[in-house]
Amino acid sequence: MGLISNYEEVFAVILFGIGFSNLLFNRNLLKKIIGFNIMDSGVYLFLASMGYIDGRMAPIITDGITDAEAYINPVPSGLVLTGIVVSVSVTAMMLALTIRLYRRYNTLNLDEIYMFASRETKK
Amino acid sequence: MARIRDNYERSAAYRAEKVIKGEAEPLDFLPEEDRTTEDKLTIEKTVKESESELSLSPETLTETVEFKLYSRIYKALSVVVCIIFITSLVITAIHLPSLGSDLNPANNEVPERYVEKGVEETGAINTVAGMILDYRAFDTFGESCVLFAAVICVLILLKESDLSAAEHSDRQNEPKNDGILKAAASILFPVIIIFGFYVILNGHLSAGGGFSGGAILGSGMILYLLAFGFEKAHKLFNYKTFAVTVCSAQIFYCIAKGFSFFTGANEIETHIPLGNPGDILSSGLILPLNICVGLVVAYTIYTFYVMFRRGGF
Amino acid sequence: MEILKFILLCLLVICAVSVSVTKNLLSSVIIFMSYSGIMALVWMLLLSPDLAITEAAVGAGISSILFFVTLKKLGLLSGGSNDGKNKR
Amino acid sequence: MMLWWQNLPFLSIFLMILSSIVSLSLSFKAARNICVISLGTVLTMSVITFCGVYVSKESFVYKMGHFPAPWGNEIRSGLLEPFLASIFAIIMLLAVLGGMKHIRNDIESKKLNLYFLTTDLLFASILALIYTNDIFTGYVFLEICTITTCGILMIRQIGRTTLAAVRYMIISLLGSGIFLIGITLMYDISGYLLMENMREGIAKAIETDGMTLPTVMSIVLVSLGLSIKCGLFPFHFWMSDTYGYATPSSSAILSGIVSKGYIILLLKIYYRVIGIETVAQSHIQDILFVFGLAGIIVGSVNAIRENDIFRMIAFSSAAQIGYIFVGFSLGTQAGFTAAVFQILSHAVTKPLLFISASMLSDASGGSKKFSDLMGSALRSKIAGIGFTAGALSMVGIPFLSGFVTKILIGTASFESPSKMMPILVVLAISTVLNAVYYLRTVVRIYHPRDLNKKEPKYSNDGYSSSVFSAVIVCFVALNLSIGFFSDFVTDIIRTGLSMLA
Repeated sequence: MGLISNYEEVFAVILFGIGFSNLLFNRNLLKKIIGFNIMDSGVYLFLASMGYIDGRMAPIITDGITDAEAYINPVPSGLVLTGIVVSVSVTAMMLALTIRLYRRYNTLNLDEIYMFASRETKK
Repeated sequence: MARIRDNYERSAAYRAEKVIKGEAEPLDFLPEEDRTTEDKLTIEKTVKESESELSLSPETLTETVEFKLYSRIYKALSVVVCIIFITSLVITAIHLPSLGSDLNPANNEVPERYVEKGVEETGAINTVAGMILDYRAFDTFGESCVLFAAVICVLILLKESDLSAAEHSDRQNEPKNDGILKAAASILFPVIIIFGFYVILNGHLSAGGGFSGGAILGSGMILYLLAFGFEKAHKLFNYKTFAVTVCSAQIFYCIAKGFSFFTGANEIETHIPLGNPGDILSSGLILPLNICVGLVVAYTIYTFYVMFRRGGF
Repeated sequence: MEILKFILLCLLVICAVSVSVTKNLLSSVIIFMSYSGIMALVWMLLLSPDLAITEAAVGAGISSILFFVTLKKLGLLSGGSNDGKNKR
Repeated sequence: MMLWWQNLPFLSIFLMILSSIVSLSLSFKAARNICVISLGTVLTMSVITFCGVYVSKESFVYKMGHFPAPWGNEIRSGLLEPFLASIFAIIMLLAVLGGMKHIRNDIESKKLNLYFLTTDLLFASILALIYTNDIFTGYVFLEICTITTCGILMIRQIGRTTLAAVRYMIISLLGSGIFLIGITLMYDISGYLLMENMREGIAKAIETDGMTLPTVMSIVLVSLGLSIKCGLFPFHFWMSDTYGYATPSSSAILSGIVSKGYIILLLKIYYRVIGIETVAQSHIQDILFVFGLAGIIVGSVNAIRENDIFRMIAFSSAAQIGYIFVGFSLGTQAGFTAAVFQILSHAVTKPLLFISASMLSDASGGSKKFSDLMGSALRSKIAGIGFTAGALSMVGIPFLSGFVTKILIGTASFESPSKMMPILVVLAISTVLNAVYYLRTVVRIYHPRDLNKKEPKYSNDGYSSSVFSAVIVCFVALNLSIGFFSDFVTDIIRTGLSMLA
């Protein structure tokens, strides 16, 4: 029952899970970053679908209708807007880190980077 | 774990440099006892173990049976964890209040007031803009600080003190006098900039606002840079204008919001005119704040690009 | 509308899965770009035009530019493998 | 009507943000002075707020904007918040001053002002985390905290700091992702973002449906996310690299303040959003209990194995975080009091250890290995004293803060019989382990390398010993005063916690 009526949220948590596993398990740094983005957008989808109400309008007040029954919930949209900015900032920062890391170790595979790094300290 | 790692590295350390430099074949130096340690490790299957083991699964082992076994176990493990995690979240999602109905707990008096009184209290027709820049402005201020922090971190990471080396490496990236690109950019650049400003200035009237408009402006600036090269772009956008713009916009944002929070908490009337809802010049502080956010975002994004590309303006 | 939304959500999942299994980094970035594009459509269907315009400008635009310039900087734009090694 | 001092928490947050923005276009010295001055101002403001709340005995809310409770943002202050803020401000100030020499050496001269910029912003976010009354604001400032932490980590661009920063970021992003979906679930259940209203909403949901899966899941996710971020046991492996390679001030700030900021947010969520009774029903505490105990043991064992002084202190941090979570997991007032006391005690001790260890390693030619540190305390007396005081506090010698924590956790455990035995056993084991590695280090740094040979000479140039000695003395005094006036401090914590609910 809930699976059908809540299918958007189900999709959202699936996306979250895929992104999460990418971030946790993928060895490639760039794909980790993409995974992080997917994870976050999963949460945003979850939030936004929570604010959606059937048969209403987008929350931009036109024609002077100020009835709360006429518009969808604007709160999740605002939160998601904030969230998107956060995730793009983090993405940019992670990419900058990636560039530096690649300059030093010439690979994106974290396993190899750890190996090189641990030998570096021994030297 | 640490001791095993130490042993391992001690035995292989003297060849490490060769491998890094590509002088030695990685597979040559797989000491016998390390296989056993690696073998031992693969048996321990918990998530924690595999995480801390990362430092142990080097390129030198990628061809061995043990490594393949290990990576297969790792993959299987990741799939299992992923499935468990997703399943539990899906079950949770099924149990949530059903979507799309107006009986959700989230549809309470909060959005009601945002919609019903938003226009008269904030002057913004776009309820979302009114909400993020007036009702819940502290969050949005935090958001612009996140952006600021991110651009500072990128500067810390990638800003080169000596640009000549960076310029040399950048030569490969530079498009070489591409006529089509230039012609297209000279048409597109003004259009993009105008559209960006339109989105910013109409943030309180329609969809859009400081952030999306700023992103559009930023991409316009990047296009300008790509088409006309660094020298021309530097006349318009350089580190000095970046610092001045971002600093002053952020300071204005900080002071304006600080003023409105202070007066709000102390119940002082601000006498900021809200104007006639629907006009461009309306809705009090929202319009100037949108412009500030837009400028900050545009410059931030341009800076990201420039820093990524050659580490300096 | 419901059917369209359902199809788009399925596409999102497909994109997300294929990002993680694609070997080529450039293609995974491009898939991620299309993921953001689809996301913008979904926001539109969820009646959040603010999010749609932001996602289109940021996710499909800025994020992708940043990913591409990173790939270019690393010299992986022409077919980097999953390990981030140049194919020589 | 607002009283004048009730504006101070808000002003302190904004002052820090403003000074960080201004620092962008300033020189190193100006940025440093602004940082120090604004930290001092925040300290004064927090102390005044603390006195105000202490006299009036009432918590207050401060609306951020013209709109009241569920519509606008709010910050809120009881007794605990300004107390923590003032202690953190002192620690921040001392950590920045004490590591100044290293900051200058470790960081490119053109980026020095950016260091202070990030520190200011970091402290602003910590203040916001302490005072916030809105859970989404908490999330946003959590992200600022993560990003700026990463900034002060990787600003030292030698060695493995970049790799350490990447590891730290990945773990933090996992944590914030989980935290975000947790608060999303909470928002879905309750329909509010403000802590008080959220609490009512969740209580209502529990009343009608009982502890349904979403409620439990949201509690689990929020706890999991925040404990990942602050480095509870299975997720502690980033700590050694992160603390070991950063510049000493950053290590001190990170271990002393940043991880505490996350824990305080978790504490606020437990107290103000979920309610400790509900938390107890959800059995998340049993999980935290197990991981906390495991963290204490594993952290100590790892610390014993290290031969690098910074990494040893880092692993001991993992153990200390374990204590905090053990305190949380008891679920009683006494348990939480012990946990908050441990937050304070760890926050004053760890930076002391990091700063004095950095000076010890300076006195040994920059090496961090124990073999080179032999006799370093004889070469740098004040650092030796500082390190010894910190180490003794960690081991749990009476009259130092660490001792009081152990007593408090021990007594708190009597209230929950099922957890008493494991806690007492682990406390005993960990005291022994702590004694092994800390006292061993103390003995080493006081033991001359070779009595027959002449001591190698190390230059101590640029060593601003007066400032540094003052910093060490302040830290030791802070530690001693928390230990001596432990009754007063626990009273404040107890009252503060009851005001929090």
